Formats: sequence, C-alpha cells, structure tokens
Amino acid sequence: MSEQLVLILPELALTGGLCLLLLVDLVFPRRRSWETGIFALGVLGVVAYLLLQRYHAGPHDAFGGLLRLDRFAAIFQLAITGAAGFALFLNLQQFRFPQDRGRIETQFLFLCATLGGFVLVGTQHLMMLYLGLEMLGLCSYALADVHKRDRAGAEAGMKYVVYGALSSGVMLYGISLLFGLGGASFAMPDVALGINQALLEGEGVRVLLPTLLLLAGFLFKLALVPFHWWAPDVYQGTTTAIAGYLAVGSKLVALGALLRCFAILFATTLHGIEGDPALLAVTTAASEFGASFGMVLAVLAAVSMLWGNLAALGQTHLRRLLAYSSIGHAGYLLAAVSLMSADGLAAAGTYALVYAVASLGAFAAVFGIAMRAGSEDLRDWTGLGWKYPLASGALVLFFASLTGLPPTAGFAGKWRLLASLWAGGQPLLALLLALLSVVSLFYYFRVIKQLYLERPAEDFRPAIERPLPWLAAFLLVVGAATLALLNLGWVDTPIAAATADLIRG
Amino acid sequence: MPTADFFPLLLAVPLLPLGAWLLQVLVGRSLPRGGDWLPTGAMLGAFGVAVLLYLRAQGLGDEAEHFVWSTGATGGGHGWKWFVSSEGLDAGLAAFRAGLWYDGLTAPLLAMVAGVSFLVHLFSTGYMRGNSRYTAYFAGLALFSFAMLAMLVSDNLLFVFMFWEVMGLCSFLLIGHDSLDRQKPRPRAAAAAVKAFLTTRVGDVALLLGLAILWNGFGTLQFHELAVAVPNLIEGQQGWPSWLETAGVLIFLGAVGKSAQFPLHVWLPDAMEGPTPVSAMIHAATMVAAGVYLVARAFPVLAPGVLAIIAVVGAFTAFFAATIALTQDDLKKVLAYSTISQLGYMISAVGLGSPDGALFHVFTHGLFKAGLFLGAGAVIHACHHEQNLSRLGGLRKRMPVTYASMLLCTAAIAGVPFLSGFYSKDAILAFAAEGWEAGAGMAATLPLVLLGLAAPLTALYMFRMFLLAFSGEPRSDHARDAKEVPLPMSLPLVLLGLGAVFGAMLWFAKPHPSEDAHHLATILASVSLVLGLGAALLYFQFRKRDAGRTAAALGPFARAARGLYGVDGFYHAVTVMPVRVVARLASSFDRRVVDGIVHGLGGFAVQLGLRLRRLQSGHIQRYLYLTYAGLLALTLFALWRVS
Amino acid sequence: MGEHLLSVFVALPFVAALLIALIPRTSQAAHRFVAGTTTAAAFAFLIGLVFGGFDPSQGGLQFAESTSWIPRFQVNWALGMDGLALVLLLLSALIHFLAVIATKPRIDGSKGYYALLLLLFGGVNGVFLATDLFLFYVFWELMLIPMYFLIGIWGGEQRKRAATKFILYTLFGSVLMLVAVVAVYLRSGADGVLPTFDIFALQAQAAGWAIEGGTLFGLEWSTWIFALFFLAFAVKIPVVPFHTWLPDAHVQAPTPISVILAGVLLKLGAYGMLRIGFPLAPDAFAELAWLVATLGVINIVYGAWVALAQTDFKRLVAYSSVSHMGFFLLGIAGVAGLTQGAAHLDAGPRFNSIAGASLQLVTHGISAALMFLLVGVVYDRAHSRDLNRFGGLGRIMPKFFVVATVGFFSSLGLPLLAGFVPEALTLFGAWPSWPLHVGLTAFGLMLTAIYLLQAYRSVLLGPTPRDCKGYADLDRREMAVTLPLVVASVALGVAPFLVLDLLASCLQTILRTLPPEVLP
Amino acid sequence: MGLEAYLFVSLLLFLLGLIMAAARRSLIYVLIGLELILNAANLNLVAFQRFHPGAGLDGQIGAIFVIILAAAEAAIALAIVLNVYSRFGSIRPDDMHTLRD
Repeated sequence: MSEQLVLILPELALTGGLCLLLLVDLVFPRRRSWETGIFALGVLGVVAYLLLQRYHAGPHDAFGGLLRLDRFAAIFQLAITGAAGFALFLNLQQFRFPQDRGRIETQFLFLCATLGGFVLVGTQHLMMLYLGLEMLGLCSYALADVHKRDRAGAEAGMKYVVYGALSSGVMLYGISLLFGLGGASFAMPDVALGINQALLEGEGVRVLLPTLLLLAGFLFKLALVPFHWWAPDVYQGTTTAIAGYLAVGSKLVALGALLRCFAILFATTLHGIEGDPALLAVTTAASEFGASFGMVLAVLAAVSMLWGNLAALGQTHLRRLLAYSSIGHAGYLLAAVSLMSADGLAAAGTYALVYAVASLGAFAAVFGIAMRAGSEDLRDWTGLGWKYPLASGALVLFFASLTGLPPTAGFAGKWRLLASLWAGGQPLLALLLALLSVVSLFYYFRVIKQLYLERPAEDFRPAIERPLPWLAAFLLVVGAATLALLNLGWVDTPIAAATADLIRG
Repeated sequence: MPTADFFPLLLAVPLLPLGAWLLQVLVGRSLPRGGDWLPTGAMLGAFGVAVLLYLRAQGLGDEAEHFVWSTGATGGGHGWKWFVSSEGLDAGLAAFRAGLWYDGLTAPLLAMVAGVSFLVHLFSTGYMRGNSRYTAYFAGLALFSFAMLAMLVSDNLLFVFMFWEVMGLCSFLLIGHDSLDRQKPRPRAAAAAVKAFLTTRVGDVALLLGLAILWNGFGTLQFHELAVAVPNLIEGQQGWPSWLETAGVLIFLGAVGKSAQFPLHVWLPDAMEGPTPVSAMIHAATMVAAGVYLVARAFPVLAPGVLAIIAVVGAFTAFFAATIALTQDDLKKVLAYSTISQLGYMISAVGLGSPDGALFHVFTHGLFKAGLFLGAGAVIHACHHEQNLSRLGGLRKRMPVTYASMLLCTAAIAGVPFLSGFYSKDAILAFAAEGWEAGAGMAATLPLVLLGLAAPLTALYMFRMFLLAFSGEPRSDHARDAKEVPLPMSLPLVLLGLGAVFGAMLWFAKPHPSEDAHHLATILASVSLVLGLGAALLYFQFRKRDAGRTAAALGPFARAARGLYGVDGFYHAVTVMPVRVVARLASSFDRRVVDGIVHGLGGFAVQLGLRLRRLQSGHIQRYLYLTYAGLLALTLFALWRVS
Repeated sequence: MGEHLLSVFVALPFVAALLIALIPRTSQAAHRFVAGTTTAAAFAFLIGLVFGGFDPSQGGLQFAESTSWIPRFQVNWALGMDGLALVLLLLSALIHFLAVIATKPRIDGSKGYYALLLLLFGGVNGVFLATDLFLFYVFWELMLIPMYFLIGIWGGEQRKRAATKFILYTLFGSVLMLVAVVAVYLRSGADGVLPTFDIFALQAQAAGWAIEGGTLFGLEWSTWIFALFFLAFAVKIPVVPFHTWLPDAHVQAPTPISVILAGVLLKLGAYGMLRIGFPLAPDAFAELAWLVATLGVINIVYGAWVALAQTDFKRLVAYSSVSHMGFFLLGIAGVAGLTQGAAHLDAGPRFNSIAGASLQLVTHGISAALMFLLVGVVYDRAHSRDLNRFGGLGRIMPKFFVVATVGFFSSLGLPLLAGFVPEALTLFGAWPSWPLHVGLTAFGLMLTAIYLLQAYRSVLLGPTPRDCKGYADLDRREMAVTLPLVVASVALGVAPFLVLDLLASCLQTILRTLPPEVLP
Repeated sequence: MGLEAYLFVSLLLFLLGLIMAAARRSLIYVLIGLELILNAANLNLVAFQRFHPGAGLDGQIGAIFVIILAAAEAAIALAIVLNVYSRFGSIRPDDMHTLRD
C-alpha cells in the first residue's frame, strides 16, 4: 500500500496543499490573501518537482490499474501545473477587480481543478476518466462564476455548467456503452479487446456510436465544433486568468486524455499486431475502421478550423477573439489526431504544448494591456503599443507564434503539423491549415495594427498607473520560451517517445 | 595590315569627343565660353586623326578599295569579350567579341563625319551664342558625334545597334533642346523629340529582334564572319532559309526607322524643331546616315527577296518625299523632305545590290546637305528666325557667301554634272538601269521608274527653294535687313561648298556599273536635270511666281502633298489613340477585376465570419439545439462512412 | 571567425539592431549612424570578398559552413555563398545603405525605424546565404514583420491598408511554399534514407523524383511541387495576376522603403526561382516553361500598358517594376526547351537567357531604386505625385535633369546604361525557345519607351507651372544617394562583365541542375 | 427479458434528458434533464453488469459513483442558479444573453 502512496506523491502533495488552504480559510476568514497565493504557487512548485521525478521513474500502475503513471501523464500533468501556476499568478496580479484578487477559494479551486486534471490524464480507467473530468469541470464551473456582484460572471457560470454537465453526461452515456462493449469492464485495454472483437464481427456501428458519445466530452473541453458554443461567452464572462486556465490547462489535459484513449482503444488500428498471422484479420478490420473514422474526425477538424478562424475575423473583444482562435487551433489538433497514426497523435501533443506556451503569453499580454486600457475591447487600445512597448511587443511575438511565423515556436509546431498531415496522406487538410493561418494573420494583426499603426489618443488615461514588474518578468520568460522552442526537438522528442509507449502499452 | 599605332589612333577618333562630353557635363558650365571650345577642339582633333588614317589608307593605292583593318579579322588581341570577359567560358552571347573595323568604305565616311561634325560645332559657336543652355547643347553635340564615330569604327552589328541607340538619345535631347530653354521653353520641341525617339524606336526594336535571329543562326554578329558564314549556309541548304529572310526584313525595318524611310519618315520633318545646326548634324553626318550604313554593312545577310523590298521602298520614298518637298514653304521642311528623298536613293541603292554606291551617296550627300542646312541656318539666323520661303527672297546681294555656298550645294544635290552629287546619284541610277536590263518584272522596273521620276523633281524643288530664298526681291523686313553671318558660321559654309564640288574625288570605292547602264543613267540624269532646272527657272525666276501660288498651280495633288498625304493623321488615329484607350482599359481592369477579386475574397471571408457569429446568439438553449443538430449530422456522416 | 565568416556576416545586422534598441529614443543621430555603418561595413566586406577570397571561376559554394540546429528534423544552420548570392548581396547591401542615407535625418520613432530596417537587411542576407531549406524559409518570413511595420508606421495616408495587403499577400505565398518545403523534405526521406533540408542534396535527388513521383488528384507530384513554389515566388516577384499588392505597397511606403522593396525584395522571389523553384522540380518546370514564358510576356506587356495609364508617378514606376520583372520570367523560361535555329551552340542560348534573367535582377534593382529616389525628390518638393501637376523641372534643376535622364533611359533599356544588356541577353537567349513570346516582348519594349518618355516629358520638359518655379536643385544628401546608382548604371551598361564574370560559372552550375533530357 | 430492453429504456431516458435540457424554460428543469441523462447511463451500467455475470461489481460501483458525482454537480449548479437568480431576478435561460456577438 505504502509504495502505492509513494507513486502518487504529486497528487498527495496537491491534495495536502489544498486541504491546508481550506483550513487557512476556516481559521483566518480573510477573504483575500497574498500569503496563501504564494503558498499555493509553492505547492505547485513542489508538485512540478515531484512530477519530474515521475517522468524519469517510468511507467507504473497504481491501485490496480486505476491510475497509469507514466511519462505521458507526467508531461501533461506538468503542463496543467504550469497553467495553474500561470492562472494563480495572474489572479494575484489582478488590480482592476480587487474584490477578486487573491481570493482564497479561487486559489483553492485552481488547485482542485488541477488535481482533477491529474486524474483525467493519468488514468486508463473509464470511470476514473469520468471522475477526473467531472472534478476538473465542477471546479471550472465554480471558477467561471467567481465574479460575485457581476452579471457577466453569473451568466458565464450558468452557461458553462449547463453545457458542461450536458456534454459530460453524454460522455458518460458513451462510457456506459463502452463498458458493455468491454465485457463489463472500465479498463481501456479490455474495452480495446472488445472493440477488436466487434470489428472482427464487422459490427463497426457498435464501436462507432459509443466512441462518438465518448468523444463528446473531449470535444466540449477542447471547444471543438459542434461543442464550441460555450467558449466565447464563457471566456468573455470570466477574468483573463480563468479564461487562460480554461483555454490552456483544461484543454491540455483533455487532449492528453483523448490521446491516451485513442492510443489504447485503437492500439490495433495504430500499429497493428505484429507477428501473429492469426490476428491479421483483426488488424485489417481495425485499420479499415480507423481509416473511415479518421475521415470523420478530419471533417470535424476542417469545420472547426474554418469556424474558429472565420468567426474570429472582425472580432473586437480580445478574449472572444482568443476564444474563436482557440477553436481554430483545437481544429488543428484534431486534424493531426484524425490521421489515426502514432505520428499524428505525437504531432497533436507537440502542437498542443507549443500552442499552450504562446497562448499563455498572449493571455498574459492581453491581461497587461487590458489592465492599463481598462478594457478588453480593441477599439480602446488605439496606439497603446507606443505607451506599453513590452506588453505590446510580447503580444506581437505571441501572435506571430500563434500565426505560425518564424522564428517562433508556433512556426515549428505548424511545420510539425503540416509534415504529419502531408505524410499521413491528408494534403488537402495541410493546404487548408496553411491557408487558414493566413486568415488568422489577418485578425491577429488587426490587433497589432491598432496597437502600433495608430497614434495614441491625447486624452488617454491608464486605468491603473502602477508598474507591473512581475508581469513584465513573466512576459520576458514566456517570450524567451516561445523563441527557444523554435528548436522543436526539445518538446517533440519526449512527446513522441511517450506516445510511442502508450501505443505499445 | 594593322600597324602598331593604328588601333590607338582609330580608337582616339570616337574617344576624343567622348572625353569632351564628359568634361562638358562635369565642369563645362564653369569654363569660359561655357566650354564650347572643348568639344569643338576635340572634334577638330578627331577630324585630324580621321584624315591621318584616311591618308594612310589612301597610301595603299589600288589596295585602298579593298583593304580591311579589323581586330576581328586579324585577331591581334584588340577585340575584347564584352558580356563575360573570363576566357574560361565560351557559351552563347557571353562569348561575344567586340572590336574595331576600318576599311575602304569607312575611311572617307569617318573623315566626312568627323569633319562635318566639327564644322557643325564650329557653326554652332556662332549660331547658338547666348542660348540659355549653351553648355548642355555642346555636350549633346559631342555625345552625338561620339556615337556616330563609334558606330563607324565598330566591327559588329550589336555595337552598331548600341551606338545607334545612343544616337537616338542624343537626337532626342537635341531636338528637345528648346523645350528646356530657360527663357521661353517650346513645348512643340518636346513633342517633336518624343515623336522622333518613339518612331525610330519602332525600327530599333525590330532591329534588335533581327540581331537575335542572326545571333542564334550564326553565333556571330561580326561583319567579316557573317560575310563568310552566310554563303556557306546558303550553299549548305540550297537557298535562303526563311528565318534569315525574316532577319533581313527586321534589320531593314531598323534602317527604315532611322533613315526615315516610308512609312516611318514622319519624325524627320518634326525634328526641325531642334536648332538648325542639330538638323544639319542629323541630316548630313549622323543619325539618318546610320540607317543606310547599317543595311550596307548587313548587305551579306540580305536575301534577294529582301533586297527587292528594300529597292522598291527606297525608290518609292525618294519619289514620295520629293513630291512633298515640292509643296513645302518652310525652308527647313523642304530640306527635310529632300533628305528623305535622297535617303530613298541610298536605301534603294543597297536594294539594287550596290552598298558601295549607297555609302558613296551618303558621303557626298553628307557634304552638301550639311552645307545646305548650315546655309539655311545662316539665312534663318540672319533673318531673325524667319524661315518661311514666301517671306524670304533677295538674299543674294545681302548674303553673298551663303548664297555662293548654297548655290554649289543645291547644284550638287540637283545633280549638276562634275559636282559630287552627280557622280553618286548617277551611279545609283546606273544600278537601277542595270537591274532593269537584268529585267525581273516589277521589282526591277519600279526602282528605275520611281528614281527616274524623282530626279527631275529633286532639281525642281531644290531650285525652287533656292530661287525663292535668294533671287528676286525680299518679301519681308526681316529678309530686307539681313546681314552676312560672322566668320565662324561662314567658314563652314565655304568649306562645305567646296566639299560639295570636289567631294566625289575623295571616295575610294568607285562603283562600276556596266557601260551601257552607265550611259543610260547619264542621259537620264542630264535630261531630268534640264527638265527640273528649266522648270524651276521658268517658273520662279522669270515669271516671278512665289511659293503661295505654286500650290494653286499644282491643284488638288498639291493640297494632298501639303497635307503630307495624311500620313501623320493616320498614324495618330491608328496607333496613338488605340494605345491610349487600351491603356486606360487595362488599368481599370487591373483595379476593378484583378484587385477586385483579391479584395472580394477578403470581403467574402469576413462576411462569412459575420454570418457564423450570428449563430452565437447568447441563448444557451439555442446552443444546445445547434449542438444536437451537429451531433446528429456527425453521427449520420459517421454511419455513412463506417458502413 | 574564419570558418564562421558568413555566420558573422548574417549576425551583424541583428546585433546592430539590438544595439540600436539599447540606444535611448532621443539620440536619433546615433541610430542613423549605427544603421549606416552596419550597412556600409557589410558592403565593404562584400567588395573585399570580390577582390580577394571569392573565386568567381568556381561555380559551387564557397565559405560554406553547416552546424546541426534541430537534429530532430535534420535542420542545419547551413550557409554558403556562390556568384549569384554574392552579386545579389552586393546589391542589397548597397541599396540598404543608400536607403539609410535617403532617410531624412529627423524622423519620429527613428529608433524603431532603423532597427527594423536592419532586421530586414539581416533577413535578406540570410535568405541569400541559406543553403538549408528550413533556414531559408525562416529568413524568408523573418522579413515579413519588419516590412509590415516599416510600411505601416512610416507610410502615407493609406499605409494601414497597404501594409495589411502586403503582409497577407506575401504570407499567402509563403504558406504555399511551406507546404512545398514539407513535401520535398518528406519526399527526400521516402527512399529509406534520412530526409534532408540541404538544398543542393535535394537538387541532386530532384531529377530522380521526376521519374517516379506518383500523382495527386491527377496532377504529377512534381507538378504540385513546382506549382506551389512558383506561386510562392510569383507573389514576391510579382507575377501578374498576383501583383496588385505591389503598387499599393510602393505608393504608401516611404521613399527609402520603396527603394528597398523594388531594389531588393522583388529579387528574393526571383532568387528563389533560380535556387529552389525550378531545380527542385526540373521536369515540371520543363513542361510548364511555356506557362512561365507566357506569364513573363504578360508581365512585360500588361505591366507596361497599365503603367501607361497611370498619372501617379510612383504607381507608374511600380508598374514598370512589374513590367521589367517579366524579363526575368522570360529568361528562365528560355532555359527550357530549344526548338530551332540554335543547334550548333546548344549551351549558348540557355546561358544567355539565364544570364540575362539574373543580370536583370541587378540592373532592375539599380534603375528601379534610382527611379523611386527620383520620385522621392519630386515628392519632397511638390508633396504630390500627380504627373500632371509639374513639368519643366529640367530647366530649373540641371543636376536633377542629368540624374533623371540616366534613370529613365536606364530603365528604358538604352545601350551603355544598365537596362540594355539583360534585355538583349534575354531576348537573344529566349528567341530559339520562344520566338513568338520574344516577338510580343518587342511590343512591350515599345510600350515601355512610350510610358517612360511620357513621364519624362511631363516631369522634365516643357514650361514650368508657377508653383514649381521655386524648386531647389538636388541637395548634397540627394546627390550622395543618387550618384552611386548613376555610376553603377553606367558601369554595368559599359562593362557588363563586371557582374557577369561573377555570375557566369555559378549560372552554369545552376543550368546543370536542369538535365538536358528534360528539354522538350 | 433481454439486455436490449434495458438499453432501449436507457436510450429513451437519454433522449428525454437531452430534449428536456434544451426545451424546458426553467433552469431547474434543465438540471433535471441533465440528471435524467446520468441516470440513463446508470441504467446501462447496471444492466451490462447484470448480463456479464462473474465480472465483479464494477457496474454497480460505477453507478454509485455517478450518483454521488451527480449530487456534487447538482450542488454546484444550484449554487450558480441561485447566483444567477440574484443577478437577473429570473431563472429562465432565455433571459440571460448579455454575452453574445
């Protein structure tokens, strides 16, 4: 038992941290606290350290296969930890909504959601998967609604909870069907066997419908068509910190979980079964299914790309704009997944991380400028590039990365996607992706245009005067990362390796 | 064979004016007298060198007619690779060599051109005195002379073309000279300059294509190599390949433009907008002679068919221009059309198979036409820029020197026996006659007929001009108080007058038509002279008719001729207007369609985005419906794919 | 240093840009000084290479260096220089230096201006020197954002529209190239070997792909590659109908930037065609050469014709650029396919036309830059570019008259000035392959003369309107900017071998990448 | 009475839940609809377990899990609904569309 506990040290640390936060909140009922914020960040630091250990420790099954603690899990858990840190940090930097800054339950919720994310990406047991999803979801619903005394927050929370509960319900329904398919077992490997059996009997539909329903949950978290409706409204309704967390943290773990599901459920499709000629039939059946199912995903991906990028045109509210563009980027991810190949999954993982970095930066930069301008509306940002060079310059860099311009990580990531798409026999998707990045340039650079190509208004008064050294430092760090990750190997090599492990099981 | 210091000397001839031009552009305005002495002196030097070389050539005695001194022919390391100088590479035009060329035809021409240019410079020092852009004028003149001389000494068609283009630029600048005048700019000069450049440009472009064909056909553009290569080719494949004929026509087109042959003659009369010495330069020494020189040099590559065309076009131009000249009242316009007519003679001479004859006429014509133009310049100068024949007259007593020189030159061009013009024109007529005797249908007869008709007309219109200007009573105050021009202007007149008389003797390569053809030609020439001269004297001298009444006498034909047979108007209608219109269409097409499509695409994307965002209504339950719809569609699609 | 000569050279402008970023905003002279010295130093360095170090007789790469950069994808930091690169680098260094001089000593935001200008310069150098396709692409796109800001911030009234149009259009081309790059990279790995980005290794393989490429939606694989690359470069060159960004960008950009745009940036597309476009898809190129030639002629004639109708001086010059770049297309098309007439010197015409094409880049760079400077001179005085508004400037501005005459007639293609030689070489070289096209080109030459002389007449000749009377002649700075170009133009016109000697052997190497057997 | 019957009932429940969530005009009913969906899943779990004897009790346990989670979800949702009510003075979903394009 104890060695099992050792295996889940990161989770334990996180749990301990958030219990302490609760206690503090009970004992000293101050609504707001710097110290707790710093403490929470510290906890995350420790967790990150432990996760590094996990990354090197190699794969372990904990609690009879309820948890699967391997490199893949470690990578994505690290990622969401980072996102949580970012969110906490921005939350502490809130000076425009003092009633919300550093509120203890906000910090608690961030940690709690992160714990849910850990479970979500760290299991290959469908019930645990659902549990993790719900944990992450419930905390996010609450987070979306942290603005008391504010209608937008309430509405955002309402929409998020209804929509989220619905899609997770649909997912659960799918899980229940898969449970049956897997011979009354939640363990993904068993389900995979059931799938192979069904495919061998030529009953693809029995596999298809549950898988689609299962997909619903992921589509919701990744804000993909047709489950994307919540994203713009919720992003707009909450604070930048939380929007950033939703756009980066929960997306990353959701993608991680999705990759894991596919890698295990469709292992046969992905790399077939070597050697044994008796199982050749299974392999062929599986790959046929994979091909047609991949086509479905490809269409879905194409629609999402188009939708996100087109709807973002002419959008003036920054967070809505980022929401739409994130729909488009999710489409890119799904395009890679739709290849139903090891390379495709790896590419998706890599791009997700690269996107996460640039996206965090973008949210932080927007956050910074918006605090000065006192508005997230583009029309109030005229010429601010000349007043706030650092934040604006950083924004240019991050937008360049999101567009996929060199010399930024985004370019390498886009290159990785294009390469796998072209190699995977989807040249049209590749072309579409390439052309859509031109479209994305248009709306990203509308912001740049507003910032730099105009002169600031004479009567401009910043909403807050005080400098934001920490934010500046953060932007510099993330910016440096965006440039450094142009050497994509640093991200891609581990992810590719981890994904390969998954598939080999 | 070339002696050691030969090529330096030959090179010096063009380089002297070039250097003068450079100095003139850089420091000219700060020099005393605007530095006019610089190019004039340089030209004198060039003339000296040219004469020196000429005497050397003459020293060869009977050789003189046939000798060739050329870097290309004799190697001697004087030719240089022009496009790529590295010896390693011998592919294509890169292997192109440029060199110097000097033979029995060049020798007198070079001397003549240098001499005439010098005289024009000298004349200009008087004529252009007080002009607001004195220095710039001389710079242009120097560059002009340089280009012509360089063209004469280069040994290949490409360099001929290049310097010929440079001449185009110079003529453009000089014709447009007055449009830049500091006091009172003349827009018409600008128009004339542009017209001249563009009209000749038509020919130039054609010529460039012709050269392209030649190059790809023979891999060389050097006179002597072509002269060898073409016969081999023809023997090789029995007859002239069509591409070579095409090349011939294109090259001829170049000459048509430059030498103002019909139908590209329209620019030359307008070029009179330039200062008169410039006209002398263009008409006598440089520009127009270039065209004839080109076809004469390119003679070996010209197929018989092409030659026939050349002969006919030339002859027609000779006649056509003569008729117009007859009806012009402007002193310089008459001379302009006479030039066109004479050029017609030269061109058709080439067509008739005698490039030597053509160049011979270029030579003599250069002398007396320069004399005529400078004389005209003197008259205009003396009469305060009065150049309308009907308001001149009676200048004989007032300007004796000019009168004498003009008389000689007029006589020469009219073909009075034992003057230079007689020999050269006689020779051309003789060849025409020869061709006619050889007897090959229209192509053979037309030239003789047209040239024969043009001959008396020449005498007629030239003496008409002369008599109207000099004899009788002055018809205006300007003419009445005209004075003889100062020395720097009269000296050239005298010299050129002498040249008009004795010029023919300086020519080496006397053309040798057959005996009886010669006789026929002589008879023809004398008869036509008598006719023309007689008519002129009768009409203008004794019956004292003035220009105005000429037209009335000649009736409708004259009106047509006065209207230049409507050629200019026709061109304006069929070339200038369409080009303008199409240009406007093209640019609106570019803005509306090409750019319109681009913007259209962008607008379409934005509109599509707006449509999509309409669905983002903010109503959660509508979202749910849309989601169900999407999920349903997805499921159906998936089912269709899987089963 | 020794073996990293080119890396240092490429890094120089970026370092200088950083330096400028550190200089306080107010000290404009310092910014200007740094930018000026950097570009001048680059130019001097290249001149030094010409006279010592660089061996023109050798066609291959020189000073080549390669260091692994992204091992995961076999991306190397690989630089190398051959004749073509050297010549174009010289041009770009000169143009950028002149652009710095041509900038008014006092502009607002000079810090950003010069920093961006140096970034642009660095990007250009990188593109010309990169021998790794990935690196090439990185530098290629690196130039986008600086240009965007240079046009968008310091441009005219419509600057925002123009800048957006520029960057969208250019990126459109670039992403197509990116797809092509991906495809080529993967293809090079398809035969079991490690895929590579080395341009020359790819060229070596490319001939093989021709045979067993396979098809995609009915189109030959290599046709796809060629089409994608060609589109990408066509936007930059620009090829009609992808040219409409050019007039807007030119008209809106400040004079020095127009000079760079016309003098250097257009050449990048052409360089790409020569270095990548057709060597990587030789057979497709040979099949589609007719299309390239046709587009070239369309560029020449159409561009000239549209220019003829312009009343905005700068637009006119912009369209003349479109027209002139057509000669480049015709030239490279002339490389493929010889029909009649030139059997006995097979290599000859091909060399002529590629030499003409690549020399056209240099000469057009010079004369177009000069023309834009002239426009700038007029604009600074008249604050208008309307050709109908001024005239007779030749009378009151003698220096300007001389310079302008050289500029106009150089771009008109007058012999003994830069413009003539490449046009002649191209026509001579392309004749055997495309006689009809060459014939039509002659028409274009005619139109060129017409619109240039019209402009010349309405600017320089004739009477001077009253409000132009007071115009001052060229001042010292303007002379300093224009004279080098005048000298260069005359030098190239009189002695084309100055440049062609550097190009010759390199061009023959490039010709070898197009195997003779693919000639129709 | 075979497995299909159970699946059919659960499918009905599922669809009912979907429709209810989208159609009812009060947030409370929307939440009830969501609960229906979860219970449809529960029914499946239990049924499958019942028809795969000897495979442990995962189904039942899962069902209990889901019930608990449903309770938690309901708690959060109701909290938010209360908050919404205090902001908008209504719990009709249609009244809340300030966030939109």
